[in-house]
Amino acid sequence: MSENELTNPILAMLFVATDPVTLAELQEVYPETPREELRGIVDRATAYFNSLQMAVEIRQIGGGYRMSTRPEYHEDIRTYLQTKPSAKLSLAALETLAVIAYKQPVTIPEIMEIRGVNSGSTIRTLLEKRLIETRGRRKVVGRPIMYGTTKNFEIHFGLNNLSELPTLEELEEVLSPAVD
Amino acid sequence: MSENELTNPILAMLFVATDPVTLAELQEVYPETPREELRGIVDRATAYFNSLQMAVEIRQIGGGYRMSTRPEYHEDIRTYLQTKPSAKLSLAALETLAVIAYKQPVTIPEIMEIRGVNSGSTIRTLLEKRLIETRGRRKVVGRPIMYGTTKNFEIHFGLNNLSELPTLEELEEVLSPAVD
Amino acid sequence: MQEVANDVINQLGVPPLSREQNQAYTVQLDLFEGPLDLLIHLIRQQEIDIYDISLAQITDQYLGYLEMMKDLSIEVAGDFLVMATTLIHIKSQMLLPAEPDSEIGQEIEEFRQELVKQLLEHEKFKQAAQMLYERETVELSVWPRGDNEFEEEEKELISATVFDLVTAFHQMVENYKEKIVLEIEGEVVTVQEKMEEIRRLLSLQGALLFSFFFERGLSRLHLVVTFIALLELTKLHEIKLVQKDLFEDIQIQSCLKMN
Repeated sequence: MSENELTNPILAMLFVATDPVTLAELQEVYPETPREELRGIVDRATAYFNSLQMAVEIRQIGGGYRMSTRPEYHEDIRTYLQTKPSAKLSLAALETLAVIAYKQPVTIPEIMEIRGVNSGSTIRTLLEKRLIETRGRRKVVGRPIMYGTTKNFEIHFGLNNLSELPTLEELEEVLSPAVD
Repeated sequence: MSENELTNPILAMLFVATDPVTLAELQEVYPETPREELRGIVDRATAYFNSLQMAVEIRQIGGGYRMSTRPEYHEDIRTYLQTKPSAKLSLAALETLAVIAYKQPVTIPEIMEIRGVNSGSTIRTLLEKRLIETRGRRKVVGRPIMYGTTKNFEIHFGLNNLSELPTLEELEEVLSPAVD
Repeated sequence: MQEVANDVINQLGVPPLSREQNQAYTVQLDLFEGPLDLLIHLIRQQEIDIYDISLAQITDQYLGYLEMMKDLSIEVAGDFLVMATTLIHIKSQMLLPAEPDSEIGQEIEEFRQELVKQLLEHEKFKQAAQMLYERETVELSVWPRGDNEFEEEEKELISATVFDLVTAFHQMVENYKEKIVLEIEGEVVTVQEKMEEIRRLLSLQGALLFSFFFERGLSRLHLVVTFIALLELTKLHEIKLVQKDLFEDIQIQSCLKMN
């Protein structure tokens, strides 16, 4: 295509942008090109792009131009986005998990002592994700429940067994402040 | 266009996705369609889309399909996004990464032997950038941790999979003849 | 791929990685990542075939280079010195009067071949690094789509790796160590004093969270005393402990009428 040499770079910007791209923004990128000419280029690029009848269209919205998927594909897209496994953990969950992995079997008060904050709700999240499991009770006052990591934890972190978990001493040189 | 009714929804997914879309993910969205048929549809959609010579192209990368802007527009996009060129890896990091990529799974002492220098702090950088990951332990004295490259490594270097890396022998032929 | 890379690199005006650009009289230490780099540089400078290197000659040049760095007050990294020691050792062996095919002679030849092998292997990986550099240059000029319109509001989430796990633990252990240091000069507390403190706090706030006592970096002694004090107050029906849900923080509520 490229009736104009700016057409493709502008379309590339529309693709990359998360918010609608305004003429003012384009003007900043191309200060040499008169505003009205720029408007003409974007409008023709939009018309050409939309004439291809693709999965994506350009619409003028919020004072700018935005590329977005056509509404008819939204259901498929939603299904796709749901297939993405939510293997993600919050920092709090990661910290709690780290304490459990290295100190297991460990009780909530013990985790709290190391983390310095209450870890109750993250314990629940980790149990739900089957990254940890209960391991009986500690024979101390209150008989608190002990927790340990699961087989699923090993799979999640690509470990064959727990002994593959790096020790702190081992990663000391790796973890010490970077020199370069 | 739409030679197939799935072509447009799939292109819409590629547009929305920030990570490469794998066939396995598409299979989850369209469980009824045989895998090979799905592959054919994506491949044809890719070929058609790329034949339009637009600002954006579809590439196979990191084991999936991904839409990204063509390299020739990088300067305009950078101006628009107001970003500086991203920090590149240091020479030390690239060398360490090269050893890991070709010798994986590999331990720090083994990397040191090839590079002739201590690589601890570059290992940390590479771990932080998620270009490498731990891979269990070598069954030798000291049980050192082994490292290997990640999916993100493939994406960072534009590879669809590790087998796309030229062999070391090939590199010798391509790059070494009579250094200027 | 190679041509594409070169095209983009030319177009971007990116200088190729090269450590051969330095003039003989300029010393740029950071040009040499390690002893193997320096050796290769010296061999290239001599325009000798790597297979034909003379250990005596290369040792002299290598040591000469380190000497020059020293004169320029440039700190020489340990890795360079280890290689220097090895080379000196081998060279001293060569200076010993020995029969032509003695064991020492064989040992020296073996070392030479081993060194050549190591240098060649090292060179391959330098080229692999160059290849990765070119690929990275291309990929850094390409943009995938940014955040998409369907993005869930899941801030602060990270997809964790073993490295994240170790780092998190390491960080906590460091923090914990600092906390312990603060406790060394701890004073003696009695259960009675703790009960008073809890009563006072409750009269001010009505209710307290159990975790409150653990978040302040108190010593183990303090925690044990606090715990006993809480049990004592419960027994006296001055307070009750409420947990709304499993794993939720325990609330300490006053049973005394507020006035």
